[in-house]
Amino acid sequence: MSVTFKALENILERYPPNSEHLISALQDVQAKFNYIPPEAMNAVCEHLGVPLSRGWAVATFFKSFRLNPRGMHEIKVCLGTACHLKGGARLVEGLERELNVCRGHTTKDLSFDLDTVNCVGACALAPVVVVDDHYQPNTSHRKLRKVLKDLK
Amino acid sequence: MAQESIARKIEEFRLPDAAALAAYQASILEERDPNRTVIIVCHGTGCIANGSPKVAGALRKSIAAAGLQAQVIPEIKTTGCHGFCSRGPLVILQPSGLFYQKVKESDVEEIVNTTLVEGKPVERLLYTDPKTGEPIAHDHDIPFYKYQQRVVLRNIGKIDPTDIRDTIAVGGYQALAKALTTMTPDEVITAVEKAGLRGRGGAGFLSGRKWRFAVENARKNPGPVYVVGNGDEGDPGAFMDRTLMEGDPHAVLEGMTIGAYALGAHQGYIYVRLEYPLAIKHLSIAIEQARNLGLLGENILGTGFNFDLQINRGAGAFVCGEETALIASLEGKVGEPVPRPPYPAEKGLRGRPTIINNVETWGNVPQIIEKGAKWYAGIGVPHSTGTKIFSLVGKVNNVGLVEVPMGITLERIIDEIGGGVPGQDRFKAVQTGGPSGGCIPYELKDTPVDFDSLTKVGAMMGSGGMIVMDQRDCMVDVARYFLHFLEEESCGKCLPCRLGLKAMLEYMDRFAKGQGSPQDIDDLHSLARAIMKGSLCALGGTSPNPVLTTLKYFKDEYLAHAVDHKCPAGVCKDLITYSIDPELCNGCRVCARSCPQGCISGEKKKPHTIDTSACIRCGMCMDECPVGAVMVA
Amino acid sequence: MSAQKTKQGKKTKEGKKAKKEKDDGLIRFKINGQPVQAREGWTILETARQNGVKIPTLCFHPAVEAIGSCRLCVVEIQQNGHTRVAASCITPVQGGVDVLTDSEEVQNVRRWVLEMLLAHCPASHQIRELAKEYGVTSTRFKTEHPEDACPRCGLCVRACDEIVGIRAISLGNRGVFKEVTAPYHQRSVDCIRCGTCLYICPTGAMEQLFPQVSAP
Amino acid sequence: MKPENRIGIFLCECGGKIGNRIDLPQVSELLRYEPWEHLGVYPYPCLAPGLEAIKQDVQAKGLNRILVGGCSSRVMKKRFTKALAPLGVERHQVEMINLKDHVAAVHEATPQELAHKAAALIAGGMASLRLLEPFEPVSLTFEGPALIMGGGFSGFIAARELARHGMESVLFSKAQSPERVLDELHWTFPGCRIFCGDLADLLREVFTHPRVKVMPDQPIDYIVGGVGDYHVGLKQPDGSVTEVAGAAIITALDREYGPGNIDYIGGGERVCDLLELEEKLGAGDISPGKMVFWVNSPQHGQAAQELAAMAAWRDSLVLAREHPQVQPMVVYPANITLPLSGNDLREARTQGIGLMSYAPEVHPVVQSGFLSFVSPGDNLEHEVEWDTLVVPGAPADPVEKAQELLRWLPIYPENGGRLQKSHIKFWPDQIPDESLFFTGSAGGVCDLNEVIQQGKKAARGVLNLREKALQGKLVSPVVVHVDKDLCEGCGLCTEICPCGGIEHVKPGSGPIARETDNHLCSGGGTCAATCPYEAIKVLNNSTQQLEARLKAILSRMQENEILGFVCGWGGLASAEQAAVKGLTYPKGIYLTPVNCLGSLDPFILSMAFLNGAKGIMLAGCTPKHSCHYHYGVDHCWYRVNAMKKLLSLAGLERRRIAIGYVEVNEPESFVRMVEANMDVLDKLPPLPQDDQTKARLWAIHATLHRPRVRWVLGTSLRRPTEKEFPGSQFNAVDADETMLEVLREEFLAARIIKAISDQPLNPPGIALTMGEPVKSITPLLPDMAQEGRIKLQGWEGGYPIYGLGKK
Repeated sequence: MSVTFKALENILERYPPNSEHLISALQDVQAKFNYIPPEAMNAVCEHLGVPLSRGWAVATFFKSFRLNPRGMHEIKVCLGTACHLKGGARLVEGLERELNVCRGHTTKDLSFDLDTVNCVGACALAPVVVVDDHYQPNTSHRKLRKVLKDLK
Repeated sequence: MAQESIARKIEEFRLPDAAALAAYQASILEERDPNRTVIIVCHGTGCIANGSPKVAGALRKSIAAAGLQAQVIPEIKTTGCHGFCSRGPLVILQPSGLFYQKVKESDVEEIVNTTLVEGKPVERLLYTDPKTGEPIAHDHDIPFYKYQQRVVLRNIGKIDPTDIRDTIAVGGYQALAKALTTMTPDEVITAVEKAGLRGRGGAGFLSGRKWRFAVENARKNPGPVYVVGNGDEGDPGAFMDRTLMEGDPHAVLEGMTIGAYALGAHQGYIYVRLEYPLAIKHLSIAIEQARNLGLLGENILGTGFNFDLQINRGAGAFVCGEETALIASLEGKVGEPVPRPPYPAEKGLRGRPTIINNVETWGNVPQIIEKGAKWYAGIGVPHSTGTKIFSLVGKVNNVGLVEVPMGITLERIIDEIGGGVPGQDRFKAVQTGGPSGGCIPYELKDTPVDFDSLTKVGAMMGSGGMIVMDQRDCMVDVARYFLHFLEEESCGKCLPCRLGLKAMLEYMDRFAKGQGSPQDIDDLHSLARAIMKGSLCALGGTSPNPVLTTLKYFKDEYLAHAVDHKCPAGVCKDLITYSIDPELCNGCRVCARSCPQGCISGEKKKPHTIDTSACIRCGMCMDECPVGAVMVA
Repeated sequence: MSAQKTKQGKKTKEGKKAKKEKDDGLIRFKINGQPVQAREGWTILETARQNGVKIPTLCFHPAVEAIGSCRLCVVEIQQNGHTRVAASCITPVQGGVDVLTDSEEVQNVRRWVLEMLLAHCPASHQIRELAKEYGVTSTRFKTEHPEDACPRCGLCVRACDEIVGIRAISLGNRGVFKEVTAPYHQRSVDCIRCGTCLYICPTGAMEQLFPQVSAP
Repeated sequence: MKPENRIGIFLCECGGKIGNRIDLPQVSELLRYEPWEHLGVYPYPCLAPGLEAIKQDVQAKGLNRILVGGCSSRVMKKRFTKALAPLGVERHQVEMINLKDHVAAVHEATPQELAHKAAALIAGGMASLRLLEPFEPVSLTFEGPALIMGGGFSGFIAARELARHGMESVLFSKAQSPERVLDELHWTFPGCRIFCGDLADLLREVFTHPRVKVMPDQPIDYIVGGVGDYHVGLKQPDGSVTEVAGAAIITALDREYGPGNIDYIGGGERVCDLLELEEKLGAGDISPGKMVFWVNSPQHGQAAQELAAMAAWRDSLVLAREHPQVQPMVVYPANITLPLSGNDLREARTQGIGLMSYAPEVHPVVQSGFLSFVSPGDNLEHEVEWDTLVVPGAPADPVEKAQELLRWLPIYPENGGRLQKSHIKFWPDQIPDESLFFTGSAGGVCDLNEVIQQGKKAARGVLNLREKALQGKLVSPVVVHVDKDLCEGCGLCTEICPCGGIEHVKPGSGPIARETDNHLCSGGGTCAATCPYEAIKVLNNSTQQLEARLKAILSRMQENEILGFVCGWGGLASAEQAAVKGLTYPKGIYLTPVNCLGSLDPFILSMAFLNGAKGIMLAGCTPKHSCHYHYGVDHCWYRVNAMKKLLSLAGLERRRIAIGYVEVNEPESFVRMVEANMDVLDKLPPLPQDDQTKARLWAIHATLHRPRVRWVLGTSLRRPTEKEFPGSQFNAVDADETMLEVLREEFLAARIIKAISDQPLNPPGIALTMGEPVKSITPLLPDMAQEGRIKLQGWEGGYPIYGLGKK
């Protein structure tokens, strides 16, 4: 559910009002609400004494931050070199068609997030797809379809 | 940053001095029976993904069930990555060193009964040498391990990273004790200088010189000094930092603490990629445990030296591997680099002298202190001393992590350790140094792997990614891939990088489409030079490398694309066609079902055909075909 | 008048200092072969302009801190043998070096940057003028946004921060997607509509952007 | 004692941008006889080498007035002040004349011609600099509690934050216990029952905290004093007034919700609005079955609808938890966004809460037991079944408490009933500190959580003031100064001051001289220009300085050239933008930037004509929308209007003065404005220089110095929100005629005085010099004599002789 002042206070209390903590604080917010709601962004900036424009710049600069509500399940396709050579790119394209959503976005029914990641450092398992923090080693379209079905 | 206390096995006492540390180590070794079997189950990311936790669980169960006599009940240890990821999950029995690979839950019963009860190896789980076809029982005989020299990785795979007692048992923090009690800060720096340690992060700058510089600056204008461990391993296809932080976090902590002592720093930061949750977890645990033992924090080992560490999670920006950008993000700013000079060693975090070293570099420091600069300088070759960890990935049999002395040739790494290229007699090219590194062709297989030689051939050491490519890999596509990667990761501050990468990509796209002309190749050269010279930071300055090296060694492939409109490797979509080999096709219809265009037709049990006019070359059919009947030309 | 008193005090002190500098404070080097003198803390660009040497700039404005992002002001610095290319707006002067403002290397960078700008900021006549001045009249690259005039140099953002102190706008996103916006692409209510960003924008892009970032 | 003037002039070539267009050596030549200590031309004064040179000159020649002839002061001044600060040069001691954008870039003329204009503008700048007055900033004390008024919820959180940081506060609240507060919460924040647990903790902390004093809310009799020292008078039930003192005031005002619009639905018991539902929830009597929340009423705006949808969603959660026998479903318009994430949907699923969006283009239809709406997904009409139908409440105007407070605090209702404090669109360095604290949903529809953040922010602001005070750093520059001897305490300034810079006085305390609160003052200058007794002065931006500047400029202007005033926002910005865009306009207009057109004293205009200006053009921000000083430009409009009337009374053309409006990013409009105005004036002859005209212009000038006239001007503010006109007038024409009457009379009087200023005369003589029939002046003379403006100096041939008293 959207931001509650209590949840926010719990996060903000961890940080002294110092702009250095902007990124960490936003990461905590994201961990809590699984995206960064505008109210939370305002509160964090306010608390740390940084202008909203900077909070926004940081949140859009770094890939890991999400400013829109996240879906129920998160799919991360690794596009590291090893995975690229072993067809990671084709996997993403496949998923884009499957879920009919562009990488970096959430399906309309908020059920899946489709993301790409530069390298999860599991090159031996290439191509890798991480679904809700579970690594799918040496995966393929067929395997993925099954995984998604199980989640639905 | 916020840290809920997740430490386990916290000791309830502090170590008052160095002597106490030695005593503590002795006591730990004391209570351990050297002959007792220890079953090591690799818990590196690779093995975990392949189900090693299940294996460990099953082991515990069936051992309990087997009802062995107390003295032979083995201890089960979950450790960091053994490096041999392609063979995971790995199970190793110590002290014998019996090495089981690709162990499944179902194999556990047999291991317990055959090996533990009867004391015989399970043949089918042993590693078989692809050359001789002989099974090899013990890890140290397996070529993949035999030719490695593990200095930084020495403990990984032997210790439980979440239990500091393991670390101390194998001599952890002895170097710290030695430095704090018997050496002056200056002596420590001198040692690092004498060892000739060079930064493992990429540029390969001499660490000792950097430290000296920082100390001088701090003397000139007194105030705090900071040390930073750079674990923002952004290079795709590289995971040695991750393995180090996950498998032996204390090595990093110890190295940084020694460095802090040498530099007179009291606060340090470890900047870890967000994509490495396990590394973050293990480091947090390690820090907690070290603090509790008085190996970190106030008055370390009773020497009055204070130093504490904090973990910062990266937020997803490759450019933050660049030290000035990393500092910016530590300060909660957008991770944009600022021009150097002034170097961080002069004006870094909060405008104070700051030493940023890659975590692998820090990992080397304790060894240098413990075994001495002379010993360290003896490893490797002059000007590139010590060992380097490489993540050997791509088209190679033994994918995994290897630590080798500097100066070893490419060929030895790939053929002897890596076991060669699957299905082909030789590799086509090796890409080293991450996205801004270069591609080295087979012809240069004898290039010794050290900082200067790699730079000479146009590549670079980088952080140690080593991607092997074979004939099915298109060099134009590879270069394009890296450019695309860099374009996405460019911070966009300076124009040559922000627009230049896009511009280079435009050229590459033309080639990939079979358009473009030889003239374009020359223009690309000049543009690349402009970007190299004009860019603000190293990311931009080195970004043309993949293009330049491929242009240098594989110009014919470029011409094949541009002039003959062919992609020899059969990768570039617009220049290939898929077809089905009627000989091989068994008409299982998998491809037809998978085809998003529905352009594959054919009756059941009869060879299928692809309507190339409708084909979008998504490659689904090829990936899905169970019999490999889909061909690309 | 308290100001007056303190000034008297300062005057003599500073006066002495100034004298001392006259004797030894000068840094001597060459720009395009012409010997020039500068003082500690000056940049190459400032010294060049002081001596009437022309160096093109885009992201530079004296009112805000230089960040050296447009790279149009690059110069080649030769020092005992080896040379490097650096942005003159952020490079402090250095004794004994030879600075070339129009060498082969410099022109190469400048031309390419201008050519790429032509493709990405086609709507800016200021940029077209500048490019023409350096012999770049056409571009080999795709133009995706014909109405775009913004080189993302961030002058407006720095002005809103350093001069005005409101920080209503910022450079959002990164890399090729970098953009000048107010948070959440909404028109900022913090904006005081002082027009500083309009005034300082080197390409006229702010004219289009202003209505998008500022709420009346 | 005033430091002697030592002016240094630094002319900028701007690498040719100025140097090639204006003949700078000639400018120096033209300024030869002006009293400067230093004058030099520099390639780039703003770059390190230039600044260094300036510093050396300042030190070598002890300069204490710096005039830079370069580019925009808005953008570049900081650069110079920052560099010169170490030498003890203050901000106001640096003046910039924008040669680049007001001369070099915008005119097609020879460098020599432009040199004349440049010299004139610089001479003006020098004249103004010469009248600088040094002043010492006043440091404020900041003791006593913060007064939290208005009863908005943000007040509680503000009080808590203050208390936690060791600062006392007095909180005025209707409800005297946490329970009562929560009971009434849904009237201002529907759908927040779900937070009651947390809120109760919060409120308990506030009500029991030793540093928070909760007082019953009473009608406000007065609020006087200023930042650091406020006094609030509260009407007690027994009629007496008790006073509470505090260092700061936090105004927490929330918008209330009225009963939703359900009449057109009918349905009796089964249909209710959110407020009723929440009361039922409180009472616990919820009828089982399908409960449909229908987010309707688009007329309240998207924000209100989003809030209602959130409320519905939250109440559904409460229902799902506490009343499982109810199946809630929220039906909301598709054009609003619900900030729900995947987790929320998961929860909704598990709790059995329905979420449906309807296409807003087709208004849903209620049937008995069903609600039919068009789904944006398939454009098909769907039906949902309901046993209870819930619609949102209707946002009402801010609580009546607001009206009380607005009278005393610089908070203004915008169109749409939204309240807003002043100080919204200023440069941060125009105001010493943020010291106006206004929070709550009355400032704009928003969620409870947001209001809570506002409360925290306000508290942080107050704490910041206290912190500064403790370090002795809470100082306000003396911006506005009221001359106690001249002030008659009429209070007009307080009335019209937009930013609270001039303090209120207690009701019934009679005409006492006003105090200024320079911490709130934004230096708009409207007050000074309005004061009937000319008792107010804006330091270092005084009308006297402006007068001197204009005289200097006018003396160097040719007879066919005109004066232009641009306000520091829309006018100046668009004028300078014209230069940036490379537009050009005739060089005959001499622009003088002023903070706000509202700061232009009426007699500045007359003075200009008196000194030979052919015409005047004023460019300011668009009224209503964008005047940064609320009504500054409206004040100016009235002065221009008066000037026109007087001109025609004097037999001169009204169109010699014109006002126009332009936005910050409309350079083209500005240029059009100038060109049009120049065309008009080109058709007019220069002002006649005969004595008759001179005398009349003098009279106009004198008229505008008359308190009576200035009072009428001051009160005749054309306020967009006001239906009424000054005095007992009931229409515009009436009002205008009264003003005309006053002007005619005073103008005549002024001319009489002028006529006898040289030697005493009898009525026919006076009439003769004035060129008026005797009977037109005779009624006036006795009254003027009575007032003592003229003296009866004896009789001659049956005629009274009037003079100015000197024999």
